[in-house]
Amino acid sequence: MADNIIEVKNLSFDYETEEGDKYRAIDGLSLEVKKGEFVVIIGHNGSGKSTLSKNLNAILVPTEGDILVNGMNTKDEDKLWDIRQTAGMVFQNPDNQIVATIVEEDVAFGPENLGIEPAEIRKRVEESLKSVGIYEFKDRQPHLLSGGQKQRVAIAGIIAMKPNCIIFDEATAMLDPSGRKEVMKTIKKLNREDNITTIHITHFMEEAVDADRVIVMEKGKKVLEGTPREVFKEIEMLKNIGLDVPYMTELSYMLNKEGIKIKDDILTVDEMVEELCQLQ
Amino acid sequence: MLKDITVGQFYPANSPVHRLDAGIKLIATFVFMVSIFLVNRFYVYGIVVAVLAAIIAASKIPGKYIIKGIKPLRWIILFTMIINMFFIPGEVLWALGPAKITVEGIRQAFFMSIRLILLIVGTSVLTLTTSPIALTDGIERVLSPLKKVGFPVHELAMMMTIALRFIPTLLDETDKIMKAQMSRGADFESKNIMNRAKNLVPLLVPLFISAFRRADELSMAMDARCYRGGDNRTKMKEAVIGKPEYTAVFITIVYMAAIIALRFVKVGI
Amino acid sequence: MSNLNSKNNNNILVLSSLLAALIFITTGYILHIPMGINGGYVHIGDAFIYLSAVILPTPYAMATAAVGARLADISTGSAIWAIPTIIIKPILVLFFKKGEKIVSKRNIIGSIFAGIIGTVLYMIAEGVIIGNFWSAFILSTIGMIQPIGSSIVFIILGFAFDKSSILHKYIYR
Amino acid sequence: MSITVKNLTYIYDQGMPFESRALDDVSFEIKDGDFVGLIGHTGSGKSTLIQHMNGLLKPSSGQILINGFDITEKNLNLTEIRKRVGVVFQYPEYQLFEETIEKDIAFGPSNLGLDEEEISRRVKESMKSVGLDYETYKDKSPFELSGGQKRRVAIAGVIAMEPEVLILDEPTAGLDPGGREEIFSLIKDLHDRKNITVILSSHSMDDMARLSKTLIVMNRGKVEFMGSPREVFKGNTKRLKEIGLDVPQVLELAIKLREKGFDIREDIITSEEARDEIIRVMRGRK
Ligand SMILES: Nc1ncnc2c1ncn2[C@@H]1O[C@H](COP(=O)(O)OP(=O)(O)OP(=O)(O)O)[C@@H](O)[C@H]1O
Ligand SMILES: Nc1ncnc2c1ncn2[C@@H]1O[C@H](COP(=O)(O)OP(=O)(O)OP(=O)(O)O)[C@@H](O)[C@H]1O
Ligand SMILES: [Mg+2]
Ligand SMILES: [Mg+2]
Repeated sequence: MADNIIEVKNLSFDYETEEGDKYRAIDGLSLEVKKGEFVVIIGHNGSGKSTLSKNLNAILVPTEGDILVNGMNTKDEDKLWDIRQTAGMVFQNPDNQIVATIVEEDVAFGPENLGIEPAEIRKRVEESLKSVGIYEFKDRQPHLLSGGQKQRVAIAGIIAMKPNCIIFDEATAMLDPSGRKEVMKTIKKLNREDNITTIHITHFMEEAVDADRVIVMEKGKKVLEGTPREVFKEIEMLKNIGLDVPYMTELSYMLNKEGIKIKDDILTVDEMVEELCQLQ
Repeated sequence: MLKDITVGQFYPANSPVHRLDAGIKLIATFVFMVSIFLVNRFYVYGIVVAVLAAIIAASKIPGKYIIKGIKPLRWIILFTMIINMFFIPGEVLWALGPAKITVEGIRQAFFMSIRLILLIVGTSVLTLTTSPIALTDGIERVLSPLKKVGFPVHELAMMMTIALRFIPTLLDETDKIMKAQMSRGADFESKNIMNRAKNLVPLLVPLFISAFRRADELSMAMDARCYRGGDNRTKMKEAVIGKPEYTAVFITIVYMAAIIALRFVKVGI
Repeated sequence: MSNLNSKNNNNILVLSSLLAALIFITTGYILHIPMGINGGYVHIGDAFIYLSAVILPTPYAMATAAVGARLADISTGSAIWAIPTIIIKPILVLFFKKGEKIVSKRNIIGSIFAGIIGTVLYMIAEGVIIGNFWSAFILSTIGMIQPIGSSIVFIILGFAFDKSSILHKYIYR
Repeated sequence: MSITVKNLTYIYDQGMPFESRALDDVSFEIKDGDFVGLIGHTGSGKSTLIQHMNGLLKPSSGQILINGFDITEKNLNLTEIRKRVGVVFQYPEYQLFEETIEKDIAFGPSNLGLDEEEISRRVKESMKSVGLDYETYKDKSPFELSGGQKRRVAIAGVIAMEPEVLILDEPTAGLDPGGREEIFSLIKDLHDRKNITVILSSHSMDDMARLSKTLIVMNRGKVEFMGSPREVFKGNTKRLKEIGLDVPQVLELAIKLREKGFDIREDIITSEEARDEIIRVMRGRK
């Protein structure tokens, strides 16, 4: 299946707790991600999202099952660096993933680790900084940037490694609304224009609206999967597992309950307006 | 504000001394420090001062920054002068009971004070003209021959970089935790020393936990970016050793040769 | 959740760096405890060096001590001490031993020895730099307040560590 | 507890070339028992304002009176302020440090110099307030808990000081939707039950519109709007967007529907209101 960049086959993952017990954080999960796809994963705190993403990047290795990244098995130690280069990761706290004291040097960190020629690194650094829109900050010190800017530095650092796929593990969670918008815009642009496969983990349902596919996790299992419309329709189930739906989906649900017959898979304000206009 | 603490004493300016490769500067400073210990006559200091003054002039650093560098040690300098004056035996100039000031004592007091001041100024020129980041690169390059004997030069440089990167972050964190605990009534300004030491716990335990958590996350981010130590690693910014560096090396060698030669000249005081 | 105990070198390297940053901060800037005598103060940076000694593998702790203290020296206008510092501070690490508890008789005595030996070594360095050993001796005697304060802070923090399960988990063994 | 802020100005690094005026002649009054939402873009001065309210920062000029008691006065005993005003900072779980939950919550009250019995009463009471069973949790390490539970312990640590004003700086940052809802409802419950004056800062317009009785909108160190959420949002959509804020989505919907000729109220701020209005309009038409 050449058009799947990621294949998760029956993955289980156990953490060892301090008492020496095993804690199953992922339980028999299977998943495929196509090249160029934009997948959003939602699930409440502790449902196993981060554990899954660390498995995709070979930071953790499956207890059971297999993961293939571009055909490479994450258990294959020889392929470790290829896998990490193919599937990049951006984490939640922008402060804890920037290594160097100057923006451009941080972006260069990944390519330097790959042993790329200095001239080529320079080229990639400039391209990546431009691509996330922070080229003008290249000589700044990271700690003087805003959260959204720092997070874009982190993204540039990953892009400079030319990955085919990027996993964002709650990369917007610690940002204020404007920072979140900046970062979401960047993520979508990378997906649409540069054709980078995107897996975005988030607690903000609004960020899932534009996804190709939404996956809902609960207790280490995949409990729901489909387009945003298909998934958010399941409002009661989502609420039951401590999740939410976009405001407009909720409103359409409430209206339906009161006997106003409108579509129950509305996601945005504009759709709602259109739907109500038609009904009129 | 804690945030404003700057690491190092870098004075940014565009001067040939600033631009000079940090590794060369580091070695030159070391040579300079050794040279000062070789001086055994007053007039030789004249040469040292002249060289140092020329470098400072070329570096465009305002004089007050140089003087600021001496200030923290002024009491030590003064104290040592007094001890020298009174405790060196020799021809007595002035005596009050057991306390005697001797000619040799005065000579020694001035000689040592000049030496100390020159040492301070010499090292200040390095830290004023070289940013901590450049200094880190310089140290890595100067030490790199030690890699052959298995000394972890790259790891050490990486540690310095990460430490520099996290100093502002941890200061910020300290500030936040301190404020949060003060809101819960903690008193970090207590007059009682024991109390004050105990109050460190509500501040430092969270700070440590935070440092540990950050270390976990950062090292994972580094794993994800394929960091695997110094082997096969390239650098975007390679050191350029050009004409200014060769000139600096030449000057250093000539200077050192002169100082060594003058040590064995038997004229002057 | 630490992956320290699994063979991850990056993690130890990063943790060493962060502890070096903390040594820098506490040596140079924060939490100085003022002491009546001559208006001076005690910094608790050495206590952090001692803690690094019991948290990190010894070679890393030595590097941490050197890096943290050196950065503090070049930032607080004591750059001339940088060379003695990178030699002396790592030696202090060798007086501590990793064990079940941080605050053990062994480490309390270790901290006292570290204080004394550190003072003596700095005294020698000072003697060489300022060119008068008498002066260095007198200055260092007054400076004995410093290691005493560091030992006390080390013991207080060590107790807190010993009681805290989360901190304990990160100690490298 | 009523709060009066008079001409409050605060300048960071005053006199330095890079000084910044974080609060600029801010004046407002908060009535006893109010539930205030504090909103504003990043850097608008929310945190600076909050730190003034419990004496962590001293104003460059101006005054803050809490029930007529001037907390900006010089030489004031800080515990006096801390007894009145409790602050829960962002990510408060990062300030936990004790071995057990009970000890951590007791830290604040014991700094107030209360006796054992009173401390223990307060610990029990505040654990109940945040929905943690005393017997189950008291001897646990706070670090064994989930993110949302840790945050509740941290909040309990402040509540245990029994402040008359409770200030929370973005208390739901980083939590999942369920966790957010839990924290909001416990704050609301506390407010209702004990009639504590609450000031809450948040970036979510929808939550603020739903929860608060009074909104204060900050912009560049000044108060831009103050009033009930309805007053603040109605007709100010454009200005709010200009200063980098959103409006609740349902309000945006109402505005767009009006543009399309719907006769819908334009001061809708909650989903329930939106539902009722839409039903009214749709039924009316039929
Ligand atoms: N290192 C570890 N050791 C033991 N258990 C762990 C470890 N890391 C995570 N867990 C547990 O595994 C489960 C899944 O954790 P994970 O971090 O994957 O969740 P998540 O969905 O990413 O949650 P969040 O939304 O909070 O980020 C949780 O119950 C967590 O407590
Ligand atoms: N310690 C400080 N030193 C100097 N300036 C500061 C400091 N803290 C804040 N400022 C400045 O004061 C202004 C107000 O900051 P404040 O933190 O109060 O904003 P905020 O509204 O809480 O923002 P956020 O939503 O990001 O928390 C900003 O311009 C900020 O840069
Ligand atoms: Mg997670
Ligand atoms: Mg704030």
